[in-house]
Amino acid sequence: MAELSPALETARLILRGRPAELDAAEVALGFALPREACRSAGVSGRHALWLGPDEWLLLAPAAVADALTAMLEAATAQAPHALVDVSQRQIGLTLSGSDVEETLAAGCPLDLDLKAFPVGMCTRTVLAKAEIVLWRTDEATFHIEVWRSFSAYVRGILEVAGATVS
Amino acid sequence: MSTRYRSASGGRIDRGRPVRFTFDGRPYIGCAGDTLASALIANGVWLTGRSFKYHRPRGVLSAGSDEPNALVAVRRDEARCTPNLRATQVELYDGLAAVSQNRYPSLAFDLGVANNLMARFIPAGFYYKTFMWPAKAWDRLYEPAIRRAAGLGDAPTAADPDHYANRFAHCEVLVIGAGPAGLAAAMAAAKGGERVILVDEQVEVGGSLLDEPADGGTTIDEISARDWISQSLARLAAYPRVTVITRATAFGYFAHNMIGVIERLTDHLAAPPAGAPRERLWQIRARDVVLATGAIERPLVFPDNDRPGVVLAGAARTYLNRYGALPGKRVVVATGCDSAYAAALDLHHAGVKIAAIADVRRVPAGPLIEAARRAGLPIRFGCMITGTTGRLRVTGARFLVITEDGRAGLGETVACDAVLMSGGYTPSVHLFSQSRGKLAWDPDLQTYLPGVSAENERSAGACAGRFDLAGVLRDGEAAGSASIGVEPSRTFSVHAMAANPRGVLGALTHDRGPRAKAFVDWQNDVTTNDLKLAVREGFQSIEHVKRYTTTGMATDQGKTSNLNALAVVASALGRPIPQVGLTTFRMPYTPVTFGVLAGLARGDLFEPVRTTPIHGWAVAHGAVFEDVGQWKRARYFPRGGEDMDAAVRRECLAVRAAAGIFDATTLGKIEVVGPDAAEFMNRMYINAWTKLGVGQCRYGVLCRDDGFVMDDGVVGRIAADRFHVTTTTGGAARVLSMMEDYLQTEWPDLDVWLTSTTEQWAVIAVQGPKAREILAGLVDGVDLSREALPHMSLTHGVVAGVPARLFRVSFTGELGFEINVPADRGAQVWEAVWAAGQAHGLTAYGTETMHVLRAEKGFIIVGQETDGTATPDDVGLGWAIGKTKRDFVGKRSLARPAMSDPARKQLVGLATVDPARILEEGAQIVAEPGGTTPLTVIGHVTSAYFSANWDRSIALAMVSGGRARMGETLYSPSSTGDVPVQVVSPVFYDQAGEGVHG
Amino acid sequence: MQRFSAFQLFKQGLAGQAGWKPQWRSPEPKASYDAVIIGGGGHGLGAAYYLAKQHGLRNIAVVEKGWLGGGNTGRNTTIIRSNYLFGESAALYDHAVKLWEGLSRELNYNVMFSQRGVLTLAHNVHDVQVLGRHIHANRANGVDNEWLTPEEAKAFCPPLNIAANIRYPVLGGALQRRGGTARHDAVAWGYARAADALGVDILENCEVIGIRRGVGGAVEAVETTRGLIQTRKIGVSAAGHTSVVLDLAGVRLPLESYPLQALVSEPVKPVFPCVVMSNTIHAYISQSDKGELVIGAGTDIYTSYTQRGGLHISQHTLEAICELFPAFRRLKMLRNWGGIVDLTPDRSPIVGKTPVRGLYVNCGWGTGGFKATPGAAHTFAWTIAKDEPHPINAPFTLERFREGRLIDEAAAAAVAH
Amino acid sequence: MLLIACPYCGPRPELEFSHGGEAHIARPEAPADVGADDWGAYLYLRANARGLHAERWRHTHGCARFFNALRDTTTDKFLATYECGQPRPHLGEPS
Ligand SMILES: Cc1cc2nc3c(=O)[nH]c(=O)nc-3n(C[C@H](O)[C@H](O)[C@H](O)COP(=O)(O)OP(=O)(O)OC[C@H]3O[C@@H](n4cnc5c(N)ncnc54)[C@H](O)[C@@H]3O)c2cc1C
Ligand SMILES: NC(=O)c1ccc[n+]([C@@H]2O[C@H](COP(=O)([O-])OP(=O)(O)OC[C@H]3O[C@@H](n4cnc5c(N)ncnc54)[C@H](O)[C@@H]3O)[C@@H](O)[C@H]2O)c1
Ligand SMILES: Cc1cc2nc3c(=O)[nH]c(=O)nc-3n(C[C@H](O)[C@H](O)[C@H](O)COP(=O)(O)O)c2cc1C
Ligand SMILES: [Zn+2]
Repeated sequence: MAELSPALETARLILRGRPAELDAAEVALGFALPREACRSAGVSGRHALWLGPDEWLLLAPAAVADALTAMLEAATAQAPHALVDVSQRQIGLTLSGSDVEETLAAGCPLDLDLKAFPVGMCTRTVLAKAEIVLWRTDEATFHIEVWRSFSAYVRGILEVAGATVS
Repeated sequence: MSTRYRSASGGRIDRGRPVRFTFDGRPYIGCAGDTLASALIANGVWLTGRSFKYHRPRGVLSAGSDEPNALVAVRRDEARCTPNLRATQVELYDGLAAVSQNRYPSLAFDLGVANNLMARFIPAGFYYKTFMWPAKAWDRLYEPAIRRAAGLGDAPTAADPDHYANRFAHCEVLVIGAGPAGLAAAMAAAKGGERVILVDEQVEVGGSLLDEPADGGTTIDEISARDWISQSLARLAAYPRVTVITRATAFGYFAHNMIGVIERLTDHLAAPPAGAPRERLWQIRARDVVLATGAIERPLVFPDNDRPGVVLAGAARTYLNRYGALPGKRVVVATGCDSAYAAALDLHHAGVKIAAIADVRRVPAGPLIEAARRAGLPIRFGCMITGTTGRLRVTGARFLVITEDGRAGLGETVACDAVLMSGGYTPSVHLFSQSRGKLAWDPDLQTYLPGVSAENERSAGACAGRFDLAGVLRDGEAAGSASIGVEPSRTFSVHAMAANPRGVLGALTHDRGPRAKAFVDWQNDVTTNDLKLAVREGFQSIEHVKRYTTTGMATDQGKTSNLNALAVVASALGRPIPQVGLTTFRMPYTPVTFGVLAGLARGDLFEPVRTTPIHGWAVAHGAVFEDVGQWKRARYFPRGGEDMDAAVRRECLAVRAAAGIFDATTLGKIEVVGPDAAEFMNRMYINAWTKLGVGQCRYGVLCRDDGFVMDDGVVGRIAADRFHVTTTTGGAARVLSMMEDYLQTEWPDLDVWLTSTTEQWAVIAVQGPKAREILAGLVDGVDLSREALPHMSLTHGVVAGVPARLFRVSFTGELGFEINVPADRGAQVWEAVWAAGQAHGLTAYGTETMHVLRAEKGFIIVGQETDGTATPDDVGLGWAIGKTKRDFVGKRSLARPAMSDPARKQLVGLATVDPARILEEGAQIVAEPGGTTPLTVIGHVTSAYFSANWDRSIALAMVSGGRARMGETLYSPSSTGDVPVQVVSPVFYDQAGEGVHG
Repeated sequence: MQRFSAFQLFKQGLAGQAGWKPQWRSPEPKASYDAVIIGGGGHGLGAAYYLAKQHGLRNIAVVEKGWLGGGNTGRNTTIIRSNYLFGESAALYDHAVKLWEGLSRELNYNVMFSQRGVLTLAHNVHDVQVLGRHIHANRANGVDNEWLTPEEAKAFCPPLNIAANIRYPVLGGALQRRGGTARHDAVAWGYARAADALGVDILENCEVIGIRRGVGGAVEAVETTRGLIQTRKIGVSAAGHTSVVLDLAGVRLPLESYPLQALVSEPVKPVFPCVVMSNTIHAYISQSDKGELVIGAGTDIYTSYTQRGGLHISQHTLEAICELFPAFRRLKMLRNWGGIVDLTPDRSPIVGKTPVRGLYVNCGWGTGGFKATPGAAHTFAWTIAKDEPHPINAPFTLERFREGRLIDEAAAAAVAH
Repeated sequence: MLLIACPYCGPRPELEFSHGGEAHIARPEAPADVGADDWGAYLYLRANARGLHAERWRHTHGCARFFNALRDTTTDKFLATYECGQPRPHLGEPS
């Protein structure tokens, strides 16, 4: 049965802007923002998740939140963009185990097969009646981001789903 | 109990494992592997139910999901009682308790049978013609009586304790039906290495091959049909990406190749594991679909064809070969097609006496008929079955030989204890048709077949009109191969006896007079006479005939009957069948449990329960909550047995006298960021934003482009290019979506981006004259003074050790602050403020007090004062409009003449002449007392409370031309008479607005 | 017209029910009619009946592209009530309820109008306020509507779950006792038979494919799949297809056509004595005389003419049904279907004249026009006959959208805080 | 449940989308100059096409973008999806 656990405390920033004007942000981040739809990129605990053609979710260790924000704001001062701290807006959950796909499939209508949803893929989607961000971090592990007031619901769904798999 | 009708050997039941069960309380014994129907037949029980209308005794007709008659309720316990189950699909388990339905007092002696005696006076649609007088008698007399007589089983009365599962699935190829066609298709598709799902509604795969006798002649690739099934399963199991699901009915074919499948998980178990889901809904999205759903045997339509013991020939063969159950000891076979001979032969070999084979065809020929002749079976050609004898079970069959020139010859009755009948097979095109594929009439086969596809789908085997086994397998191989884009490669060598697939349609000729009842739709008691009556009464469309007679509308949806009904109607109309048309196939293929469609959504998971970081504190402090959208909001905090009025009164006084603390977290928040942020705000909101300085706030109003108020909220300017926008709790998603809409599609050139921050911040409102004092000790580096942080301003700072956006705003008319802190620190800051406030009389208040306090100030609530037809001016917000702005969303609409009609409803205050009298929200307002209905209504009360601070009742109202009526006395009609009210300013408290500046 | 009665039924019973005549003729279209009604649903057939009966127009035709009642009349959940918020609406729907009360006898056709009461549930404070406003407004308009506490609601509808700890507890409900249901098919057939008896030609399988306009733009004729028909007056009651039909005359309407689904359970013995609706958690349910639970689902989110929708829409409704009536969880869905409903921006109908002379429209009934059938048809016939609005349908003009005088029944129930 | 090809994310289930009504109804540049009839038409009149229909969707629970689609309302089949701002493609209709 798939295991559900809270993810580590994380800093979260939403970075928005025209892709062509965000080179400076990449320098500050230390890696290129994923420009391909529904893909993630990252180095050393920092990740950028493509959420839309002008929207990335940046994840970083909680401790570096302020520094990262300052660095990004400084680097992008000249480029029109929006950087908004959403560290507390949502929480992270990790779901892992041999039947993660089936467990999620109780409420998520996406094709979660490894071929259709490879490691590194990320996207906003729905889990039953809640919106989530789903990010596959390895074959048998998904990282889930969910707005905090929906987290009890998402946990509830995943628990029931886990109990009804196979 | 002996099982007298069990064959000596054979079948796929486990004869070594007896299973005890009861039917209507009587104990019986069956075998593991039996269905309830096969076990009852093996016990010689044929009477299983009563029909819907005439309460005629009925027995098992079929062996599958097409069963119209044998509906039973299965009862596990008080709460687990399921009505209307088909006995042919109920798997036997130890202790199974089944009961019959729609009879009183007992199945064998049913008073409802009176309807049968009345039958000639209550034909199809009789109720449209009578019960009209006297006027009130319909509701009181006739309808209750009709309702009591109608219906089938009893609905459960206790809540269902079982759980249901859901699974979204995806595959490249979905094969529906695991008969020879489906198995062949799945094996072919599996070769592609992609995901293949094979589903079948039966307990095991094999489809019609399961009906072959174990030692019968049919072989595929030189092995018996049964071995071939096992071999095929083993082959499929070797592919890791192939999934085979049995007890799984594809019930619906939805747009874009999504198929709904119900998998039955525990109903067949004597002791289901605790907590195991009862059924699972699969929603399968397939690139390609292969339909291999087979064909359904058609009954013959002749008088008294509904007597228990009259059974479909193919079903009889199934009962014998698959379940070792004998339909009788001396049987008559009535047929219009070859396949019934197979049943006759198998039964004959099992030692059953074949009393007669009556074939309506004049000169049929073929290997099966030849074999029957060789076996010495008594065959009569050109011989109609015209009736049956017996009461609760057949005792004989009547025949009529039709002479060469078509005249009725001699009649005769043959004794028997079962009648096997077959009119041929109707391909199962249900799912194909649901997919919106176009059916085509096949004049050869006399049936509808899949024509033009609408989805990426292929039909194979009997459902496509292919009935010879070799052809069926070839069809499956071809469909499976095509689904993965390859040429078919596998060939099959088949030894089977060929059968002419043609059958007969419609009513057989008979000599029984006009009143004889030849049933077409068994369950709904529709006879040929009913269908003809409908035609006689002018119902020419088959859709009308269906609705007038209810043919095809029962729980089997006409699986066995629709084509016969069509033929009867066509012949009555004198038109060819394809010109009469078809009724629409709709989901579900077989009835689907409500619970499994509801799935996981029950109890707390019915819908998300959204709570704020302060929820736990509120619970601990006895809050009473209200639902606002999905949120739980504290409504009031009763103390020591207070009711809501008392609590609210206390909370209201406390806020104005000292201070109150309120959880405003649920308000929507949007961060509007970018160089064009102010321009964007200018275009969206009615207000002007350019001049709003950084650190300042403004009350914003948002209209739709039709000029009506949609939402409101305080907006703070955090930086030149950054606004902190708040919305109503319920409007958060709507507002963001509307903003995104304009931004993305109308003004994509603007450099501004929107991010929801509703849940980033916990919002703690501290309101009241003592608010500053309470916070003073908690802030770090923030000057809370009136000068440094005036009303409608904001600052950043640290509150209770937590970085905060601190707003100086008020929805109460008092000195007020709204502390925004990161959500996970919300509870901590709340506690700190709470603790600091205790010395100052700080009181927690909820939404109800918030509503009263704002009403005292005349502040509107969108959705309470407004209802989607109010302009800003209507609700007294005309001042907020940026007069010099060239445009904003809604501006043009506000210029329409009707928007400035002086008769528009406007927001006013109402003061009841009796200060103790509280108006009712929603109460109407009239200008003159004592009117009679319909009254000339000029307005309505939007909010009404007792104001503790003013010690009288207050109300807000929308009144036609209200602002010009100040001082007038109006009336609010109520159950106790017209309540006089005076029109006053909507601002009841602190009209000068001093309080907020405190 | 061959009278229907118990006695006739008995007499025919003795004669093998052989003497019944067609309930309406199937005439060939004439070259010209004084008025042509497009759409053989309840509204169109009703308008033809009242034109003939009350306005003396006998040379009229109803043209129907398929079979009578095959549109929304034949696929609705048959809820009838008149407790609408705005005075204009209440007047219109209550006019209908009053006609319903005598309709079976008026038509000599049992339409099985059954006043079993319609209970609308409140699940939150806002609902309570909104229903409160409805009750007051209805009473002022002389329309019955009363508040029931949860316990009273339970007594009225025993299967209802009024536990306080469910996700959306029942806080009470507004009951209109005069509300109820009627047999949908019988309404179409009854009007057809009665209209036919007055000489109205009912032309089935006759699709309008063109509208011809002559001097001054006035209508001159309709082109149909069964030939050209001259006429000076055309009344359109084509529900979901109204914008398609009016397009033929060059008239655009504020309408969008959405799929709306409904479903029935297998028939069971009587368990549900009334009609229950819940807007908040989206469910409405009653039990038909045959025993099925008749359940209305929601509209799909996109416009469509396919008469079907997504499974998730029905699921959503069944979730709510199972929460409100947990004993029904084991019952089974027997059939699910869809209709095409024509929604206006304010969810109120459009009944009256169009910019084209001689062209009248009765549409925009959306998800709730069955209940209005007799009232709408009756006032529409008046408008067609006199070329002027009936006082009751006068507010429901097309112009109201241009002017912004919406009768916004939908927004009146908007939720916000 | 429809399967809708978001121009950014590819084919995705309908549950992730919201419908945005008819496409290519541009808000007038200067509403104040628009006459009453035209403004009324802009607000309320819709083609409600039976057949090919250009409409807006938003991939709300995905990339959150609005985009346009060409769909046949008699079959619910999509002929094309395309980004906002692009002209309506001419597919399946006489040119
Ligand atoms: C699932 C569902 C549930 C509903 N539930 C309720 C409810 O509980 N209560 C309620 O009051 N209302 C309900 N409604 C709404 C109600 O059904 C309709 O408002 C009402 O039936 C409309 O009647 P009508 O006669 O105007 O339209 P219809 O019955 O649809 O008749 C219009 C007719 O016009 C014909 N037509 C169209 N185009 C042409 C053409 N070109 N030429 C010739 N003929 C044409 C159509 O074939 C159709 O028969 C529901 C609707 C649906 C779909
Ligand atoms: N007149 C005749 O001679 C005659 C008539 C009928 C069948 N047959 C024989 O039947 C065979 C036809 O094979 P076939 O594979 O086409 O059909 P089949 O009947 O063998 O298999 C169809 C399978 O589909 C399943 N099914 C049907 N609807 C379903 C649904 N909605 N969901 C899930 N499962 C569903 C059934 O349970 C069955 O197992 C041939 O061997 C042919 O000889 C012959
Ligand atoms: C109130 C009502 C009750 C119905 N009851 C049944 C029923 O008992 N059995 C059935 O098969 N269909 C029933 N139907 C559905 C019709 O069979 C049919 O689906 C509906 O009229 C739409 O037509 P269509 O499915 O042919 O498009 C009912 C429909 C309505 C409106
Ligand atoms: Zn997308």
